[in-house]
Amino acid sequence: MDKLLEVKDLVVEFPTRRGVLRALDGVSFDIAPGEVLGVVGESGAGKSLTGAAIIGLLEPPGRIAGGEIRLQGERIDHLPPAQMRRIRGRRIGAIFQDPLTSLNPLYTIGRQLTETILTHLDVTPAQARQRAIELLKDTGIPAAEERIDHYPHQFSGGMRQRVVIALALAAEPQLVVADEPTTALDVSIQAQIITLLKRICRERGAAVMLVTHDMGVIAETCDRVAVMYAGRVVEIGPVHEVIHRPAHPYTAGLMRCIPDMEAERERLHQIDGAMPRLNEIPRGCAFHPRCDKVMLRCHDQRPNLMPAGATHAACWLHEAATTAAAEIAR
Amino acid sequence: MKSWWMRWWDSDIGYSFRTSPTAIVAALIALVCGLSALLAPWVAPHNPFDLASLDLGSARLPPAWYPEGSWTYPLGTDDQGRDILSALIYGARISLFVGLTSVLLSVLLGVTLGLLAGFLGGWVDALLMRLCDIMLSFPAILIALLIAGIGRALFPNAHETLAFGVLILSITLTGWVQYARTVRGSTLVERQKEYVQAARVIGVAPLRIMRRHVLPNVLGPVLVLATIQVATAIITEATLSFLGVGAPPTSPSLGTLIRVGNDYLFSGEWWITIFPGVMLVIIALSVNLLGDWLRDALNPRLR
Amino acid sequence: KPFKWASAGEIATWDIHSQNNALQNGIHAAVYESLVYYNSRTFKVEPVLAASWREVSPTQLRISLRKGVKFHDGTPFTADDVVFSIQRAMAKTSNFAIYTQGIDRVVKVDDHTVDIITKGPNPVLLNQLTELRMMSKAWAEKNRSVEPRDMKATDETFAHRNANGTGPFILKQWVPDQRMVLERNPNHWGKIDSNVTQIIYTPIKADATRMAALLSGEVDLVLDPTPQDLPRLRNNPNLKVIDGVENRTIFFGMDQFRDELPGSNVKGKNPLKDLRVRKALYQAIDIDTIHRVTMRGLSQPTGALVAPQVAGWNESVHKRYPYDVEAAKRLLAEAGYKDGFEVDFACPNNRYINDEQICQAVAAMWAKIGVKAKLRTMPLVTYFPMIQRYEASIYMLGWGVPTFDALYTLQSLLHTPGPGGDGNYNVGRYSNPKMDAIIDRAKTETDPYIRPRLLTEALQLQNDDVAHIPLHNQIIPWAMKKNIEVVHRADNRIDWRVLNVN
Amino acid sequence: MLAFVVRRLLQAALVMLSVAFVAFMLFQYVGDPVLQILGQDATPEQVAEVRAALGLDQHFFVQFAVFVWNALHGDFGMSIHQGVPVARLIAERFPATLELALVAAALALLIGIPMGVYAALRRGTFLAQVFMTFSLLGVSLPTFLIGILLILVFSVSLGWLPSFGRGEVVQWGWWSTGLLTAKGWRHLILPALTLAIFQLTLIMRLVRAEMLEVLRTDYIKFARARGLSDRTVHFGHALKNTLVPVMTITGLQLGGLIAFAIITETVFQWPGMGLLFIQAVTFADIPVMAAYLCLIAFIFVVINLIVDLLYVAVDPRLRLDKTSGH
Amino acid sequence: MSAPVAEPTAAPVRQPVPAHKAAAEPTPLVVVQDLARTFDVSAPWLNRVLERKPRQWLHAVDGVSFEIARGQTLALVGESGCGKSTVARLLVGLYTPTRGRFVFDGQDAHAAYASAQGRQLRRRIQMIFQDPYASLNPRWRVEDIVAEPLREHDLLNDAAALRERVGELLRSVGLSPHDMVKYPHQFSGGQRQRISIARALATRPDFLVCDEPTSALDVSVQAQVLNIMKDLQRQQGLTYLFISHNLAVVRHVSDHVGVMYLGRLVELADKRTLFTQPRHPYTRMLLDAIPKLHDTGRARTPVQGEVPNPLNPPSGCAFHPRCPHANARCRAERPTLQTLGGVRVACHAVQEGRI
Ligand code: HEM
Ligand SMILES: Nc1ncnc2c1ncn2[C@@H]1O[C@H](COP(=O)(O)OP(=O)(O)OP(=O)(O)O)[C@@H](O)[C@H]1O
Ligand SMILES: Nc1ncnc2c1ncn2[C@@H]1O[C@H](COP(=O)(O)OP(=O)(O)OP(=O)(O)O)[C@@H](O)[C@H]1O
Ligand SMILES: [Mg+2]
Ligand SMILES: [Mg+2]
Repeated sequence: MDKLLEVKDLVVEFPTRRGVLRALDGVSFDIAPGEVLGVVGESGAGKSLTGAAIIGLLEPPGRIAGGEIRLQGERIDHLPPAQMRRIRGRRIGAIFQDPLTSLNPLYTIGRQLTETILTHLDVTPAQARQRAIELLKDTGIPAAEERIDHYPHQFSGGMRQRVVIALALAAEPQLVVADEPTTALDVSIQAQIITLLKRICRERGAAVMLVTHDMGVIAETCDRVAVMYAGRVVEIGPVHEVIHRPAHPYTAGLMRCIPDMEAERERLHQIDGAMPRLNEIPRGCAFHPRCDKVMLRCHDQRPNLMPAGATHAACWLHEAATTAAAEIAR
Repeated sequence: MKSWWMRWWDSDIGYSFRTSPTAIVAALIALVCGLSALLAPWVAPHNPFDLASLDLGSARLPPAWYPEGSWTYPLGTDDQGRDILSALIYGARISLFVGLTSVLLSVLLGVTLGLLAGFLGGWVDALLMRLCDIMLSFPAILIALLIAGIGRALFPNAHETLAFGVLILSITLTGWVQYARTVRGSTLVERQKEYVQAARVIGVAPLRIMRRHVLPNVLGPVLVLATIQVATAIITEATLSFLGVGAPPTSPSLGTLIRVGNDYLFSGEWWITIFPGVMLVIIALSVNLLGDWLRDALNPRLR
Repeated sequence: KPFKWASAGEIATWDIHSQNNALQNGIHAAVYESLVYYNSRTFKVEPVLAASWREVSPTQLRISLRKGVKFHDGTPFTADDVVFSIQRAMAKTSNFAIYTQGIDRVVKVDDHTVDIITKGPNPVLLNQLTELRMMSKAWAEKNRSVEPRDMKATDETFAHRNANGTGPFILKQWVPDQRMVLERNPNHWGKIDSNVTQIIYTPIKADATRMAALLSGEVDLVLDPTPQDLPRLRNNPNLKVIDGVENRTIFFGMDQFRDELPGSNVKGKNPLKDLRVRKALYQAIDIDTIHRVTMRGLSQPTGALVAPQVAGWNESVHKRYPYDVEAAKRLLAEAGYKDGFEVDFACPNNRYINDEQICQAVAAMWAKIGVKAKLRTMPLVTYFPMIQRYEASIYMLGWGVPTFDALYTLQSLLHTPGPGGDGNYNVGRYSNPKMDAIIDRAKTETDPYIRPRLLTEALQLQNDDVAHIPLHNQIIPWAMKKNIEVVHRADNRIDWRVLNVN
Repeated sequence: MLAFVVRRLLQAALVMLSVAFVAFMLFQYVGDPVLQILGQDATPEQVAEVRAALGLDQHFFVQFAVFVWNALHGDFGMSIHQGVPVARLIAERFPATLELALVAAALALLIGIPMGVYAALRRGTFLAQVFMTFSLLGVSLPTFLIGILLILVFSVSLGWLPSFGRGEVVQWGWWSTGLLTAKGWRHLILPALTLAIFQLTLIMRLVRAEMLEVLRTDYIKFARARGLSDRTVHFGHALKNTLVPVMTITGLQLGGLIAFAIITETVFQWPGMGLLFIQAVTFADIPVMAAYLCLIAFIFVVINLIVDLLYVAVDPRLRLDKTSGH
Repeated sequence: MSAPVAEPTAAPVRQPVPAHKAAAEPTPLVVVQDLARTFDVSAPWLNRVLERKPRQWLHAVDGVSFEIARGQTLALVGESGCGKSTVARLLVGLYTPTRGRFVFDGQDAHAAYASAQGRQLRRRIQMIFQDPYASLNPRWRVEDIVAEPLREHDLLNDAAALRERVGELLRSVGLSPHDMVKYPHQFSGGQRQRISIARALATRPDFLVCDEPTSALDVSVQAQVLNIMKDLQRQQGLTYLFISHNLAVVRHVSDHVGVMYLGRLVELADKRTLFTQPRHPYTRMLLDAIPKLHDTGRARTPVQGEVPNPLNPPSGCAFHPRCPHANARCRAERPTLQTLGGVRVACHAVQEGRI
């Protein structure tokens, strides 16, 4: 399987008054063409930062301090701004969380669409407009010819989010980074959006990195899932495996936290404690203070991703398997 | 015990202060100006307001480093034989008093009215904003003349005691409008926020919500405006003094010194012009830089 | 050649009988002429539109008019125009009452002769006539400008913006606050010793800008340079400064009426009513230092209330009481104010040369004898109404004498306030029956021998009483380019007939 | 839209009425016009007569009512000092002031906005700091000092530009313009610059502050994510979104420029309304002052109206017609 | 689980139970009768006159009735903009109702809010706001935020006692008393939400209105918050009105569920019935739209059609344009809420037995 996107040992840092904050600490994963990778994890784990780093839009003073990002084998993490701009929008599209604020309120959606198309594709303005209308139709906006000249505030939230998707897809990117595209929407609109996103990926063969809190969405949409905790990927693997046979204790905890539609419990399972603040991440495994399977070595040795059943997990519980596998390989 | 000072020093604002050289330098300058103005009788080499000590014969002496200059008058003397350095210190004292008091008063007035307008809305808002429109149409000078006129009608024999009152009042009356407008704008935004509604649900009385919740959150721009106003107020004070409603010319304020110095631009006696101007620019600059810094420091998104 | 000049003021109107303002009158004189005018060099009255005059009786003056004079629009100048113009100046809405005071009527004798009938003997009639300029009757009637101003009118008079005189220059353009262009009148009746073809006047209000305009060569002459810039101007090789004594005397007045001064710490009595106190204040003023430092030499210290050009002046009234701090202190102590007192002190700050600075300096000098003068200064707009409400205890005033006769000063400043202009600027309300008697006599005394003695006597009485404290006569500097040739006149106006640009 | 305009005009009338009222009260204290007309030696009888002729002997409210009534007919009376209809005086002076104010505002905008954008985009760089600090000089130096220093440098020392007046003007109906001649422009530069410096500071700082806010919004981030060029993002998207507050302040300031250009006009002998007003104050010319203040109030109201209409042009969210959507 | 008042009859809705009967037949703590709130969204007067536009009213909440027994939780669900938050705000007195009443513990709440007893009532009714960022004053310390209601209601004035009580409150929501001196921005989203819960609990209220308290939180933090809320309910007998989009959460916390559509309740049932046997077509669609964790990759059926414009609601049943079962009656006649087999539902089709 060819890799569309490869992220290896990505480190993102924020220099602040009390020293350098390491917000991402060696994040590695990859996405194949046409694949949907879900990213989940606790708030502040670094999901959005990963997405921002990939499209090269880290906000200063944040900076990539190590590792590499490759798009179709080509390194894009330290490209000069002009070249990066040609990748953004053209080869990597992005969708942000809030449809209400992602569109410039002062311009018609048509203008925002054609502007994007004209930036990246070699077409005439008339063709761009035509394409914009088609995109809107594709994303299921009724009466696209008419609505293209409307302003964002004249659309409902769900429609706006569809416009944002149309914008992200305008230049047919190979990869779409979708950062919580449905969090602000209610279930019925959420369902529409997810359906749309999936359909478009299927039809166009684009890969998607989908960040969300909603496990239900992950479950129905993704091929693989990456679980992040305190700036690291702690588990990554096929969606079914991760949900039903989580290998990392954090993932397991997370899955149990989900209120279940079928079973009823008096009390939800919860992971006690809170994720450490970035400036006080403990030595060893960052999760060890909250982990119910904590071992001695977890206190001062930091595990890397290692194969754990059908997934990979960063947990010493699976070391035995790793060594075993390594031995077999040898 | 950890004093508030230590807490401040350790807080984010304190930190941003410590790491901003401009803020430190500006604060130092402001401190020096403020202290020397406050302690003028002990700091200044002469008392320029003591008329009996003035000697017209030694008027317009150049600064000490000129051959004709003398170290008795380090920065030279003005047209009345006043020591410029002392005049600057004493003048700054008046100007800072008038400037700061009137800015303070207009902030008080403007913020109060702005809060009321924004928070109560409706006809209170409409009325206050129209009042602002009306005030905007009047130059401070006219307001000052009006107040001076009324003051004279009410207290026919109280020139001197009235002077500062009239000055401060008229600068205040023309100054409050911008605070009112700015605060009203922010208040309109702020009162929609959930924390204000949360306070209402708790049962906090509206006036208290305004004071304790809304007010601290709209003060940022007010601060910046106020720092700029200090310089403007000093200049306005000079203009008003010229119109005879301000401080007497025998005890010149910084603004008056600048205005008088204006006459000596071409005459070669540059020190009479330049030093007061430089003094004002230094004061204004330091106060403004502090204001700038404070605005950035108070904005959590810029931290 | 064009001549460009500037000063701070702007004229209000081109209507020559509307408002009495020195600058305006001086400018009007280029376009409109009067029957007689002062000679700029000798300052004697000389004929202009009048060819000659003769006193028919003490109350009747017969004037024969110059023949062959034409207005700018071509109409000839006749006795009708004289009658019309003087009557116009006597109108209620005219501000020229002081120049028509005493005139009863004007009678046309023939086309080129008029009689001026006065209410009584009028010793200053000719002086008055210098400021009454002649306007064409036909033109005024045609253009509905018969009255200098109509209070009920809803539009300006034609004469406000247009001019039609007999003078050496013609009004070409006047944009208020911007520029005024006068052009040489090719058909002027007389011979004029001037090579100026065009006069361009710009009012420049800001002192520094006016100086800058001169320094940068944008104007040829500035009528009112700031005194502190004069040394610099004098050193400039392209510029020169000429000056002359103006017949305006600056003095301090004192409230001698109230029984207690407002704002003073002396209760129950008015120290200024005491001659010794007034004299102490006088002697505490170091006028020479003021002359040297504050005025930079541009003043003529005097003990008299009028300038040397004025009838009634002589050396003895000119002599000041000496500057003597010790004597002043002694006088104060004698009067019972050993430790001095507090007193209100008001000055204008934009009326006289260095007015505010003089007052500050004097306040400092008085402080040395213990008198704490609480100085307040204000612009003339508020200053004059204020002192006229008798609100000031000590005030500064300057009094010029357009008639060159001391009566003008005496009546306004020293007579007990009363009707008919008596004491109208005696705002300290000094009152001395003896003084009143002398002044009343001088009003009608025409005897060339007695009259000056009366005037001098009154001036001497003022000095003895220290009714006012004279300071100095102003010396007026004009700054101009080296190539300008003008005659400096004591009334601070340019004589257009003798102006040359080389 | 019509209703909006009508409402604003009604408010305008109210504001102007109040201004006129306050102005009238004020004039009781400025000086006595009768003395100005009659000179200082007038007899009490003369004074009384003129007072009556001018209607000054009537009750304050009667005078005010008469003034308002006449003003409604476009008649602001005659200048006491000059004997000219006030409306004409103001019409003569208005073009000069308006041109000065507009050029100053244009300068302030054309220089201030780019500087503000730069200071925001390159926050913390040396040049941005220099902009921020030097702009403060513009606030702390009194206007007259700035004006005179400019004259000193450009007129006296360098001799490049004239120091006073308006130069050549071209009459165009009742409008006189200095913008059509080179000379007119040369005369305009220094006063416009003097007037602009303060505004420039204000606009620059305001644009910077707003830009910093806008640059953090999602739609800017999203615009970048779409790969738009920096220029499009900064000037097309970000700057336009800063315009609403900038317009408010600029509008108010323009009103201020027109109203209170007094000092600049005095320094440069610019024959505008400021000079007229100063003169009116000097001569206690009540009708001129009253008309002037009403005009200023009117200008403020009109500018506010225009600004509000511009808001709508810039920001579609403010358009009143809610045709579609929810 | 049996709720004493969970089987409502039509009677108490129409006629409130008089207070004196309460002893015999326990009255629900919260009784909401025909509550409605209309917003005037018309253009200003002059515009209407000049442009001949009519007045426009937005019926944000249009006659909602329900009751909640002491110690129970009623959840409200429904599309964005259907009026859930408006109901919440009506209950806590941020809005006054245009119609109907809210009887709290036998007392007319809105009459009380307006009177002097309002303070007492405010002490007993508190609200948790949706946005943990926005509902805390950014310039106040946590200590002051949590103490504010205590000070305001003069419950405690002594500084030491206040501190003690605030610490206790923070502990009760799983925060450390040491956090008192921090500012809101120094906390995580979940922690902030706990602060606002602590504030809401400070006055020991009887009734808590929670407007989407967990929608900004990730699952693990959400679990923590929900657990705290449940614990508190158990310990203190709190009554909740719980608003959420997340049906899984609703199912976890609630005893009864009301489904709202365009300002009206379309179905009100106890939780189990509603989730197993949804009656109203909108409820069914809503449940179908929930993403299921366990069948990965399965496509959901989103609710069809567009959200109607509340300014111009459809005639008859507001849901009819999107309803597969709509007929002529649905288009013409607005269905009322009627009790059918223990479930209250407003649908002609259900009432007629068509579905
Ligand atoms: C003396 C005249 C004034 C000066 C020197 C001045 C200066 C400033 C400055 C420096 C800022 C902040 C921009 C920045 O920090 O980058 C500002 C903001 C502002 N000013 Fe003024 N201003 C003046 C008059 C006014 C007036 C008359 C009004 C309104 C009536 C006004 C309303 C505002 C508003 C609304 C803001 C925005 C506040 C914000 O960004 O939070 N200002 N002004
Ligand atoms: N400008 C910044 N300065 C310092 N730290 C930052 C900055 N921006 C982000 N961080 C930190 O980086 C970490 C990762 O943030 P990120 O936004 O990627 O979280 P997330 O996983 O997307 O969380 P959420 O689910 O809440 O969106 C957080 O702990 C945050 O505090
Ligand atoms: N103050 C108000 N003025 C005018 N209309 C309002 C006001 N508050 C709410 N509305 C309208 O009332 C309707 C209901 O709003 P409400 O906030 O109660 O919805 P909601 O169900 O809470 O939605 P969400 O799930 O998005 O929070 C919406 O159409 C809204 O636009
Ligand atoms: Mg995120
Ligand atoms: Mg809501």
